[in-house]
Amino acid sequence: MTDSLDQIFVRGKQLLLSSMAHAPDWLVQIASSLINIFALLAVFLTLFALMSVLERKILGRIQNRYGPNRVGPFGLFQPIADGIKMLIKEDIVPARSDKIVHFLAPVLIAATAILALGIIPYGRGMTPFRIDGGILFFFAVGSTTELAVFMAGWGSNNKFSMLGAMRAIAQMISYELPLIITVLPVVMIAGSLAPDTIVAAQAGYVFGFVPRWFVFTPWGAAAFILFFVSGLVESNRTPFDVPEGESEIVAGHMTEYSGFKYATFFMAEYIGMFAITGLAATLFLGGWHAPIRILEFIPSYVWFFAKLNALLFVYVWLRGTLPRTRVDQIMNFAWKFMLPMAFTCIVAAAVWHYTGRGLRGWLWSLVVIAIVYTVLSTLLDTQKKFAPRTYRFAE
Amino acid sequence: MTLTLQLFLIVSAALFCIGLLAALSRRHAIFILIGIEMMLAAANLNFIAFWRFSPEPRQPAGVMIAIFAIAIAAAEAAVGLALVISVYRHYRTTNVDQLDQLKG
Amino acid sequence: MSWLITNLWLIPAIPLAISLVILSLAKSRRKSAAALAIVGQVIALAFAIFAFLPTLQTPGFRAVQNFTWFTFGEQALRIGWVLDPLAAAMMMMIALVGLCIFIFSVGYMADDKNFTRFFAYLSFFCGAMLGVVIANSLLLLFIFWELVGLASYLLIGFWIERPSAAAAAKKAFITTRIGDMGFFLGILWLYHSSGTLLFYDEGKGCLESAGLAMLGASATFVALLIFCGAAGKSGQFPLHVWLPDAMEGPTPVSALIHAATMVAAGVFLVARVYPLFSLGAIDGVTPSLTVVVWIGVTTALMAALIAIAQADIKRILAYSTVSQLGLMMVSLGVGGVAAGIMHLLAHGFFKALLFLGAGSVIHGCHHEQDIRKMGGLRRLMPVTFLTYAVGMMALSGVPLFFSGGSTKEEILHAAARWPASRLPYYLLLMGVILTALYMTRQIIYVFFGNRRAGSLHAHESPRVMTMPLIVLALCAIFFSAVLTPAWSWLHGYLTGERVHSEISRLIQPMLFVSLALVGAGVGLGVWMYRKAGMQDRDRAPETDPLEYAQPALFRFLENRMWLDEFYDRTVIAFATICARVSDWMDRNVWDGLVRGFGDVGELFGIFTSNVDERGINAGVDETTAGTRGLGRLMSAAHSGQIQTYLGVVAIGMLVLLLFYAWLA
Amino acid sequence: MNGVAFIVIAILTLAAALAAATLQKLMHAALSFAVTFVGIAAFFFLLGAEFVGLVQVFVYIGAVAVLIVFTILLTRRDVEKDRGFNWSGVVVAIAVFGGLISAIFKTQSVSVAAPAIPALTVKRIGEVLMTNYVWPLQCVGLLLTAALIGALILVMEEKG
Repeated sequence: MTDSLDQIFVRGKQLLLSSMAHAPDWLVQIASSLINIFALLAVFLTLFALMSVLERKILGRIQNRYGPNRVGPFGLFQPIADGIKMLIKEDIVPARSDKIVHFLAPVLIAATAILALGIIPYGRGMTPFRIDGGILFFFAVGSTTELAVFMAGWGSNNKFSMLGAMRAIAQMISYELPLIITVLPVVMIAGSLAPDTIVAAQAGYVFGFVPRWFVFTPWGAAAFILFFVSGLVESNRTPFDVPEGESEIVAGHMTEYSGFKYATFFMAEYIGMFAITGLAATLFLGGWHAPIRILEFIPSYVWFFAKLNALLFVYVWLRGTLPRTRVDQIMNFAWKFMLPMAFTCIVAAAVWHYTGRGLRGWLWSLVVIAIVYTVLSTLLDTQKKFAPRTYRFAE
Repeated sequence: MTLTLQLFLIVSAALFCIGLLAALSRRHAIFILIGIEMMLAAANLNFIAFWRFSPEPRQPAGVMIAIFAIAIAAAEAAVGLALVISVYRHYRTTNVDQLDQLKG
Repeated sequence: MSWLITNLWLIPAIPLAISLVILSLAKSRRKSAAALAIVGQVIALAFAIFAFLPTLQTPGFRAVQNFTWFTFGEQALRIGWVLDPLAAAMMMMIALVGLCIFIFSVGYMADDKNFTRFFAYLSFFCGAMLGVVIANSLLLLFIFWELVGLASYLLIGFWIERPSAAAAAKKAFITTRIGDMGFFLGILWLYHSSGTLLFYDEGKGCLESAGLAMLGASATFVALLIFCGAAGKSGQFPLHVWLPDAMEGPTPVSALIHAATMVAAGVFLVARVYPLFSLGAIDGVTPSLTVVVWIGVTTALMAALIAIAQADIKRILAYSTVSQLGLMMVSLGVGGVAAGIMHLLAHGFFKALLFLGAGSVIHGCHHEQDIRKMGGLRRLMPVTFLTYAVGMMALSGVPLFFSGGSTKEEILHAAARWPASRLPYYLLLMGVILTALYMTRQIIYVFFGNRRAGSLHAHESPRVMTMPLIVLALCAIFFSAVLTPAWSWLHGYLTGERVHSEISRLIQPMLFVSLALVGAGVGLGVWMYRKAGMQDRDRAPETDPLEYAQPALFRFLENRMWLDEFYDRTVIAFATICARVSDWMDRNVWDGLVRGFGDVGELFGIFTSNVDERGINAGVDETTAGTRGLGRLMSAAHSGQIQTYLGVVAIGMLVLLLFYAWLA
Repeated sequence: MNGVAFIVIAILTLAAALAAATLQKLMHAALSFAVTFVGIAAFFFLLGAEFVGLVQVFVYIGAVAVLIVFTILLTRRDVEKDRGFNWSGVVVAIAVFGGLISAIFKTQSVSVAAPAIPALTVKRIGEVLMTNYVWPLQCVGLLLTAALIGALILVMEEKG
């Protein structure tokens, strides 16, 4: 019973495919991938719609006001209204802009964001595209986002857009390193780049009750935090939303976009967010594994989306509480703290592995991380708290 | 239609020649870099193709060489673009016709 | 235990390392420097005791640890260290005496600006000496030997600003170097003939039967050459001149040199390689040993005589050292190895005691060293006086109660039993008398009589200086317990043969002999110098009674038999002349020749340059002109544009391709 | 199906490459350059070298393309359109292409179908990279470091 409930979607897909049993197999391949794609889009567009309204409601609660509550029950139909508004808005394209680039940018950014979703295992046997180097695929596609952002900035020939794009790319590149390097320890320990294997490596429990998730090891915890922060930056969320900081540069690279293109950017940002959080859950929070053995009867995908939504809630929470950081602060943080700590995580993971993955390894890796952390924080602690910002211009 | 090694070689040859074209006939320094990168990529394509079609592909030598070539190409691009920028700083141009200080 | 053997090297290593540490300290870290040095010495002492214990278990205990230093060609150069009674006893003595001296010098050097450097050198010195003691390879021993030489050089010349000190340091270094020359030759010869420099190596060592057998007749020469080194270090007759001058160094250094480290090295060396000396002995007599004996006798007597006429408190002690060393050499030469070493150990204690006492006196008298300016210190510095008296007794060999006495008896025994000749024996007896005499003289001058210019404002030394004195005095007294023939345990321990001891041997003819001799010496001294220093304090240092009686003889002795002058006239003069001559040759002959060659070359140059101008240049010009034209042509193609070059490369590739296609 | 894929990818790649080589606007050229490399990555996928393909996308789209557009941005005050075009280059390129094609057609041995091989897993690549190719790997790492530092020094403004 539970098993069937768990595998219900897989079964469904098989059912659909079996209907075209006597078709050439390349057709079957295409069909199955199409099914996957449609499933993905359906789920995540819905999630996006929900998220957009929930975020506003949560922010409202944080700021001690009601969020949107007019359209539909609890304002749940708000996203539909927004969608209609966006669709019927006029699509303004600046006269002096580079039309093609300006048009391609949102398409590319949305496409890459959705592609990144493809490799995440959403449940037992529910990985849309099984690629041997799935993680690498994720980052390869993710790195394309920078190009898209740049296109947006360049295409809409506008200084705010360009500045925003520059800022965005700068911080994306800076945080891509920690993001990727914090994944390496997991890859090292799991011995594979395939998300499924990594999730499988986190199955089971220590002492029967602590799940074998990587976040419960010192290096895993550190890597998870680093990964989470970098992910925050990658998806340009507060407190790292300088690229589209309304108060500074109108809306960054999205300044010149209106109507549905703007909506596309918006969606791309959210979907990127889902992808990052999903990967975080997969890498560190044991993917679709249940936290307690008793609760394993609950279907795996439920667990996965529970974790996903928990992380998303943290995103919103941070946005509601933290002020925006300064560009130079972000950069210094990336290069002077995040990167060394990320490398430390690798070392710590190696230590953990070679001291026998047990309690001893746990302590040793904890020691390594603690030492490096204290050293770094003492070194980086400049007494001048409010340093005047030093400006540097591109020629 | 079955894929033979020949097809890949032809494609890579075409790619190589397009790269050569870009490197030879464009004036802007960046184009030269783009062309060079293309030629390198064509070479990589050849390596991979030869590996795939080799009688015993247990030893992925071609793949290895391709990986190293990519790394080296990345380094080359970084340094090359840095050069372009610094040249631009000095001469206020990236037009390689005007950069003939090496003239004998 | 085995751990101890494998890590025996720590004993010299620790002081050496610590000396380096101290050198790296700042000048102002005086306390830490002293503390470090002393701690290092304590550790060394502890190790020495640990090393000493196992040697007690079995008679003739010996443990060696050899390893290959490096290999050249097919043969490896092996070094190592050895632990046997000789080494253990020496280590104990060196570490203990060294420790006392270190502590003493904390007080003595208290107001010296190079305090830290001093302690660095001191522990360097001790470390090097300990290395000499434990070395199991003649090469390793030589290395440490030279380190000892270096340390002595540094320490004797410690007060560089004094030219005399610098001179003394140089003298010591060069003189010992003369000896070391022979030593090194000996080493080479030994390695050549026996193929190994290890002393003990499971029967293959150069001191063991196999090695000795290989050595054969050349042993004599090897032994003599090595003895040169020993003579140089421990100031035997021809090369003793540096030792008295070494007094220029600070007193603790003198103590160290004379008691524990430097001079002991020579005697120790002879004892260590004794098998080389005694190889092929006919009832204990070999040519080399005979040489040793005669040199020793000469040294002993001569030094004792000179000591009588010296005025400098430290010089007297220095000459006494020389004579004592002579004594030891004699005893080694006549076959009383154990006796010699025992005397060396005992001497280590009481000579250190005497020197430190002298140091305390000098300190008290504000660096006055002339005994004729002192006097009446008996009451002013009681502790010093008592301890010094003990030292004097021990040195002059008062039997029964003081170490030195019984060892002297042993030596006299041995000398008396020497088959070759009995002359050395009588000479030694004389030496004993003289020793007692000059020590009495010194005591009377320094401590009795009434105060004189130097000792007006004398004061007792601080506790840190007196404590070591007391310790050493106690050693000097109680050490005699193990030296008496009654309980000749140490003898057996050193020689490794079982000894039976009965109390009856305590009283024996030799005892009375030496008693008589010492009594005679002291009595003579008291009689001669009874009036010394009785004059009132204002008068200038009065003439020495002996000088009063025998002016010529006194002059002769006072000027150290004019040996230094003799060397000046002969050796050094010769060296100077050589230098002058070669200098002259340089200036005139060689220089002239070189100039001549130069002129010839110049002429040739002029000639060739003419040829160049006329003939060759013209041709060259033509060629260059042609080249330039060609270059102009070429450089036209050199447009400096990358793309052109790139295109040319591409065309070249195309050509290659076509060539290949044409071939295929 | 493979054939179809091949044709599609080939056309895409070569078209993009031509665009990159000939387009007037630098930015468009750079972007089509990126597309070219996507196509090459697709070729690698087709040839069963997934890893290399991913690395290709990762390095070229993520790093090199961005670098190029940045350079364009930083040197923008210069001609945005690239006027001059050197036709002799075209001639040379076409000649080389002809030579290569002739060579390819001359050699019969290259007209072979692909043998069936086990998929080249990332694990395998890692093993080989860490065993047979560990020294080249180190050297490349060194090279990259040197390149990084060199590039930094090159673009660093002279102070004062």
